[in-house]
Amino acid sequence: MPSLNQPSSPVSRRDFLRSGARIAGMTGAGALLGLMAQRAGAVTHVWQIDPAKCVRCGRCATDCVLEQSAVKCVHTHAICGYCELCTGYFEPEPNALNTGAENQLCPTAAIIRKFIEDPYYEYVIDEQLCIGCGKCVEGCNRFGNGSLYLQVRHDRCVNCNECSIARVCAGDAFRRVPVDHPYLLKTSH
Amino acid sequence: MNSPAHSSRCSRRRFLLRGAAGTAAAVVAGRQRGRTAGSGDTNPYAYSVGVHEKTDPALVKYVERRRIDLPWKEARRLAVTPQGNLLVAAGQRLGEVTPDGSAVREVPMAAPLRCVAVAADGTIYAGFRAHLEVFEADGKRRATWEKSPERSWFTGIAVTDDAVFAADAGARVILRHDLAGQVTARIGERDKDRDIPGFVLPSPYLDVEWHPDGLLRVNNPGRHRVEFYTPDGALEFAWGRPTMAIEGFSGCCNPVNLAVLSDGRLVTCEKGLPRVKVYSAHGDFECVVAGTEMFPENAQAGAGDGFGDGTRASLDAVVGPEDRIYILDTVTAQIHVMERKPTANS
Amino acid sequence: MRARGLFIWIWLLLGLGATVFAAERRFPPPEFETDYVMPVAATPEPRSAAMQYVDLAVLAGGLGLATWLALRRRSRKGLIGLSIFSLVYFGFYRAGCICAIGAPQNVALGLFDNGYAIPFTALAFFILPLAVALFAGRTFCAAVCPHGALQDLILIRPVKVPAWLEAGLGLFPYFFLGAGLLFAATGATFLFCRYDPFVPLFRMNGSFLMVGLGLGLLVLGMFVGRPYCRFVCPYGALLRMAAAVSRWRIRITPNYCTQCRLCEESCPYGAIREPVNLPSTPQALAPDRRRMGRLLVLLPALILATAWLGSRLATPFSKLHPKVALAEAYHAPDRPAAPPPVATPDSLALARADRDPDGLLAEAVAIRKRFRIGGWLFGGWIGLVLGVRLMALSLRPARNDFEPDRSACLACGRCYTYCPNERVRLGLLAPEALPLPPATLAQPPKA
Amino acid sequence: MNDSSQPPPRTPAAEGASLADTLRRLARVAAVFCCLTGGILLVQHYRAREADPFKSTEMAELKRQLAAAPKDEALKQRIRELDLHLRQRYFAHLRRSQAGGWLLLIGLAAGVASARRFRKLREQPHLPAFAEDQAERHLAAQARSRRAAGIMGVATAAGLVALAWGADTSLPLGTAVADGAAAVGEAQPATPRLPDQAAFLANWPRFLGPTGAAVSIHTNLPVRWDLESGENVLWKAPVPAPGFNSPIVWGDRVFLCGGNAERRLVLCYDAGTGALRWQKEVPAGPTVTQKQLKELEETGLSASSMATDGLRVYAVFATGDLAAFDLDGRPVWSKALGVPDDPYGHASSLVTHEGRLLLQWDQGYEEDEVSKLSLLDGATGEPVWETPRAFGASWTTPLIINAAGAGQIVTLGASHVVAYNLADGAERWRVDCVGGELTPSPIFAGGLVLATSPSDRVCAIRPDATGELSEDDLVWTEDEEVPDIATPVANEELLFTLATYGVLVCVDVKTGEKLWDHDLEMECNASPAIAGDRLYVFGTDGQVFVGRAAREFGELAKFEMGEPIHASPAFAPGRVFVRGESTLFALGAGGKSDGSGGGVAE
Repeated sequence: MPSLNQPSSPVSRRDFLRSGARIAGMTGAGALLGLMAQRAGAVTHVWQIDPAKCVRCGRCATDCVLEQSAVKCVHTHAICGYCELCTGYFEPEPNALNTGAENQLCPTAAIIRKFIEDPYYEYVIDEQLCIGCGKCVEGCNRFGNGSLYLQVRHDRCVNCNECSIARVCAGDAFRRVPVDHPYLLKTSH
Repeated sequence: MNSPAHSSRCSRRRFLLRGAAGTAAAVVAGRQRGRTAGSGDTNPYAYSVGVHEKTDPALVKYVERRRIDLPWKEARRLAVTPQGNLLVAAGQRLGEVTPDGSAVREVPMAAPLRCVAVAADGTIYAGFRAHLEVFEADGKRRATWEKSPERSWFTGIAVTDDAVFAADAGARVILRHDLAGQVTARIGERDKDRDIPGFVLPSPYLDVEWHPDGLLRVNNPGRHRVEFYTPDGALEFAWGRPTMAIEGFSGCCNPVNLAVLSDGRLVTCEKGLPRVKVYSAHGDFECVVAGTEMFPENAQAGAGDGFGDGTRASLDAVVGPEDRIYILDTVTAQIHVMERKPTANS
Repeated sequence: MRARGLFIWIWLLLGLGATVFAAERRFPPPEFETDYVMPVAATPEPRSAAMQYVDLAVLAGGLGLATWLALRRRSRKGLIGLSIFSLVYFGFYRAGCICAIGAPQNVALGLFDNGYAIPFTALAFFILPLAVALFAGRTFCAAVCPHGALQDLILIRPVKVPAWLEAGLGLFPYFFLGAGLLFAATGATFLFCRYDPFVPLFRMNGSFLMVGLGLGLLVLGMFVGRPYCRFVCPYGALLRMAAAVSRWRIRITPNYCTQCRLCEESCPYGAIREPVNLPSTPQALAPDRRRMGRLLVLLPALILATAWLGSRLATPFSKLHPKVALAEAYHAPDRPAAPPPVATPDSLALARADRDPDGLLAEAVAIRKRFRIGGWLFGGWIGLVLGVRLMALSLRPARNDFEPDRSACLACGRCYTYCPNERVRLGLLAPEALPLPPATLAQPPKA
Repeated sequence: MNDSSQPPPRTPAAEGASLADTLRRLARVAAVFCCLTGGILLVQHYRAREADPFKSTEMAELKRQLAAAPKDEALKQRIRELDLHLRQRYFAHLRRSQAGGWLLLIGLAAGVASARRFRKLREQPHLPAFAEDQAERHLAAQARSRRAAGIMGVATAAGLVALAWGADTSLPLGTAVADGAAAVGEAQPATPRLPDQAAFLANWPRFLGPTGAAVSIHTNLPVRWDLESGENVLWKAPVPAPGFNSPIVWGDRVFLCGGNAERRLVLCYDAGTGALRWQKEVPAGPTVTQKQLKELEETGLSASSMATDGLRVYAVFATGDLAAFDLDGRPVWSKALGVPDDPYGHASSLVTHEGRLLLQWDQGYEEDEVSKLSLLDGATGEPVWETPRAFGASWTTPLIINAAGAGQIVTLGASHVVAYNLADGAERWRVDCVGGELTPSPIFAGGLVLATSPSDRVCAIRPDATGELSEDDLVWTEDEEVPDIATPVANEELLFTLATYGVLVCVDVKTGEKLWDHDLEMECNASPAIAGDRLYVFGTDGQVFVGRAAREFGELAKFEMGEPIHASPAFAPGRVFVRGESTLFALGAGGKSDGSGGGVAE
């Protein structure tokens, strides 16, 4: 918009400066993009708990941004002992080895106990009820084989940029894993 | 900015007033938060067996005399040589230490060693996952016994003058071998006719001990008891009950290992609540050798950080000369040397 | 931050390692006599990786549409519609993650932590709105950002924020940006995400404090236009800088300014600037020039002083890093000698620290050192921002028309209909009703 | 001033007004609805906080009751019902807050939409006023803005300054380390931990062993040894400083001290090899004169045995010089207490308790009021407390016991047995039952304090009363062949007293009944010691008697060592340490040096 009446146009001078800055900005953004593109991952990452580092501090139940934590207990049956007296299922000194509420460890009764054959019992997690508190995990890990452990369930997790549980995890057990291998499951070998 | 100064000032005042009100509301909300917060520093879901981690000092009749730091990783089991030295099954080696704790030697093995026993003549019987090997006292291999066809998982050996008893946790049986390695009897298998309920083993801890009174002692962790068998496999009697209280066996599957004192009394090792206790041969709780306080790391370790096969935190005990009890803590790889407290009325 | 580095390698190791290291299998479960079939742990899949391309496409499409609607179509209604869509998609459906406001942190962490591979979506969310702002102004803020859309839609009765207050508070986003980048680059925490007031509302969940803050901002936002965007948003600070040099811009009038001043109160965000005449004599500019000169001389000193101040912040700032916080707690003089009878999260963390206190201390020291270096940069940035803002406030702009400030304009399009020329364009007013264009303009620009 | 792509409404005014009213009403209703919903959610939030189903005290109480009455079926039923109720409430709460959130959202949307619409209807077109002097106002506005920006900058800087200088760090590092210099590994280790009770019992940390009753837990000790043939003699080491004090043992180290007028030494020997690990001189305090030193040399400068708490060793000499060293011989602190007024030279030995040092500093005569009992901080030597004692000089060692639920310090003084609180040094109880030149120390066995009145009687006192006790409160007394120098020894069952003229008497600890006596036919100053079921006795002419610590007399061995012995032995696993007049002997099975004894639990 050259002005005919004025000998020098501050507007055009400013426009020139602007263009320079814009080009500089674009160059900078381009350089950054080039630099980062080399490092950028083709896959996104999701949060997961390394069961070997989990210390069962209970913060998974209390610190998730979701009302009901995205962390749930999972059970690898292949390393379960199928104990009649399961320390992940029963209170430390159970009154009797039955499914009465007074004997159960789980605060939401999310573990289902089923008789298979003498002397073996199967334990299954009901994820609708599980709040991820890790109480059973500690019981199983302390005395048993550690077949119960906590994992982030990705059908629930909203994958925050910075996981609010990871920030306070007492065991520093959270890490980002590639989205195509989203679980750190215990296996039988 | 073009509005008259009056109106601008007026709106500014209004703005400031509203801003102040908003700030006050935020402060009140913050205060409220401050009052109700503070539950974050405890774990409302803590699993606690704390009361059982403390042992009544009056029950502890042993005192720790020495603690040996083993130079080897993955120490699993102990045995005592006729000279009174200690053999340690540690990873892929067999180590020997003096009772003072100085390492004498180590013999490399082809596979992780899971159990070891020494005969009176010094012959060493070593158990691997699915087979047994026999070594001379100097560590030279004498024989490799045939690989067991079953899904074997050897976890304990006891030796007599004419037989070798091997506890196979995988097959849930005690195999009696002659000295040439032939299986001559199967003991403890589930058998309704002989009233043998069978071993319940959620994890590979099956130990067998022999005593000159002629009975084999075998732990049955899933049933929380110790069973006594004749060498022919007849179940003579059994005792033990599940409870975290000191007189019973804690957790899902204890005791994990056994040792026998010279008069036939039994030393039992537990995991989870790591503790070592002495029972009379008939199951009367006598005293505590070492309470959970002595093994804090072991108590915390649980099933974490496995030896590659998922086992990790357990205790093993052997009885040495003068009925001294050596306790191996598999987590710290230390041997605790325990001696009876000197009291006149004991 | 965490040794999340190399997780690809960890995966490789886990994959191969299954045969190399963990050759031993675990003790097998019992053999069942009945025909019991062992269940296998279910592994619900995360949101499909392909969906991130959808996010990206929505972002790109939204940006293009918003730019078109604001600059070409000049449609406030269209922008409202797009705002609602963005609010629903990026806000309530994507629950605020992924989000351009948080993306600079990912970039900073990716730049300084070799172990962190930044997801390309985060990179795109960082770059795209910025690139658009370089050319077309803050159209991202107008209708694509869910935070902006929410606040824009909630505005009922705007109160004018005095220009001086806006100038003062408007510095905060720059400071916040500097701090957030510092904390992200050192791997301490993602400050923008942590103190994001609206994401808890999108998720309908969150800490009491943050939900309260979000609701408070919403109520405030009914009367003060976009309080978060103007006085907090760190990504807004970046966009502000980009938009300052943008190629195209929002114009109130589609044709020429009649100097009717009908639009002067129309912007709820205080972005409209009135015409300023150059003083008649060059002498009148002298005080401005002197001040400018003084500021130019003072600027390096100011930057140095604040940079030094920034470097002194390493100790308090580094405590936000979990590792340093743990080391601090471990070495605290009042650390309880014995763990409590029932383990607490803190006692468990301290027990972890106890396993390798020297390693932890070394890490904490290294992190603090990074904070010291970063603190110099952060402090210098604060001084720079302050100095440049003071200088900018000393410049005397030459403006003939009522026009929106390039940086402050959020491209919401509210001012359009106030312009009689726009009404002419829309056919609501006869062209004859307008005064002629000012004589200074030879040719009115085309719309 | 609102968003409108439409011109202001062209509808008739009345119609517009009625629509505006409706909208206003709608907005108000929505606002009230939102406030209500929000309020309910808030209340719910707090109620859920307070009545967290997983922290129900009612449930905890019921479970406690069940533990007490494990067979109570009704109780079980109540627990189950409560459990179901709590969990139902919890999940109902989850559903309610979710629904509440949506309701709030919908209400908010409706309210905002109608309020916006209402504002638009009510909007008055902006009528710009005529304004003059744009430039002037612009300049003023810019000046205000500059000020505001400046204030913002200053406020930010002030906040950052407060943050920077208000923060402190507990990381153990100097600025140099923080600046990135290496040497992180050299960070000061945390304070070393005091050894636990087991380690204390496994060692010989003071005169007469960990319990003060001269009882060792070690059993694998030799019955006899022969200095001529070297049988069961592990090593011999010369002791360059004379003294009547007895050796102490910690881990692989043996400590003793000694001295003459010229110098006083603290010596540390390797328990495995006998090598002198270190020796340190304790110089005389500034007030000690040569004349005093000469006089003290006559009676003995070093009769007090050392003590250790596992971190430091402590020694005191008759010169009144008290010194602390760490186990490697580095001086920790020292104190010059001044030469005590004591006709025979100071002889009370030191005692430690959980890192603290107990010092019985009796001297002069009753009326001098110069005696005191102090508990010192082992790390600094600063007194934790001090209690004056109205007694003259005595030569017994205090005893720390845990009885009647409290730590007590039992001492002898003049004619009394006096006990103090370990916690604060306040006197707890006393009984007038002893007398003479008090030399044998009190011991504690079978729940009884056994105090020896030299050549008079042994008194048994149950230490659970307070105040002044009478003769009637003595559980028993025994007055046959009572020693005047050697402290008796006792295990839980049997007490052995050893008279200076060599008569050994065995007494039942519970009843005081004498079980047997036996004349060993030797002169004895050293207190005997029990290890397992054996009793070790040493004579002043180097005789050794090893007998059974049993209800019947039994001799296991009797032989000569050839060097006068005045000190009580010390024990370690497999080893007996005996201090002769000028030699320290280590005696153990085999006589071969089987390695340094490392690895004792700490």
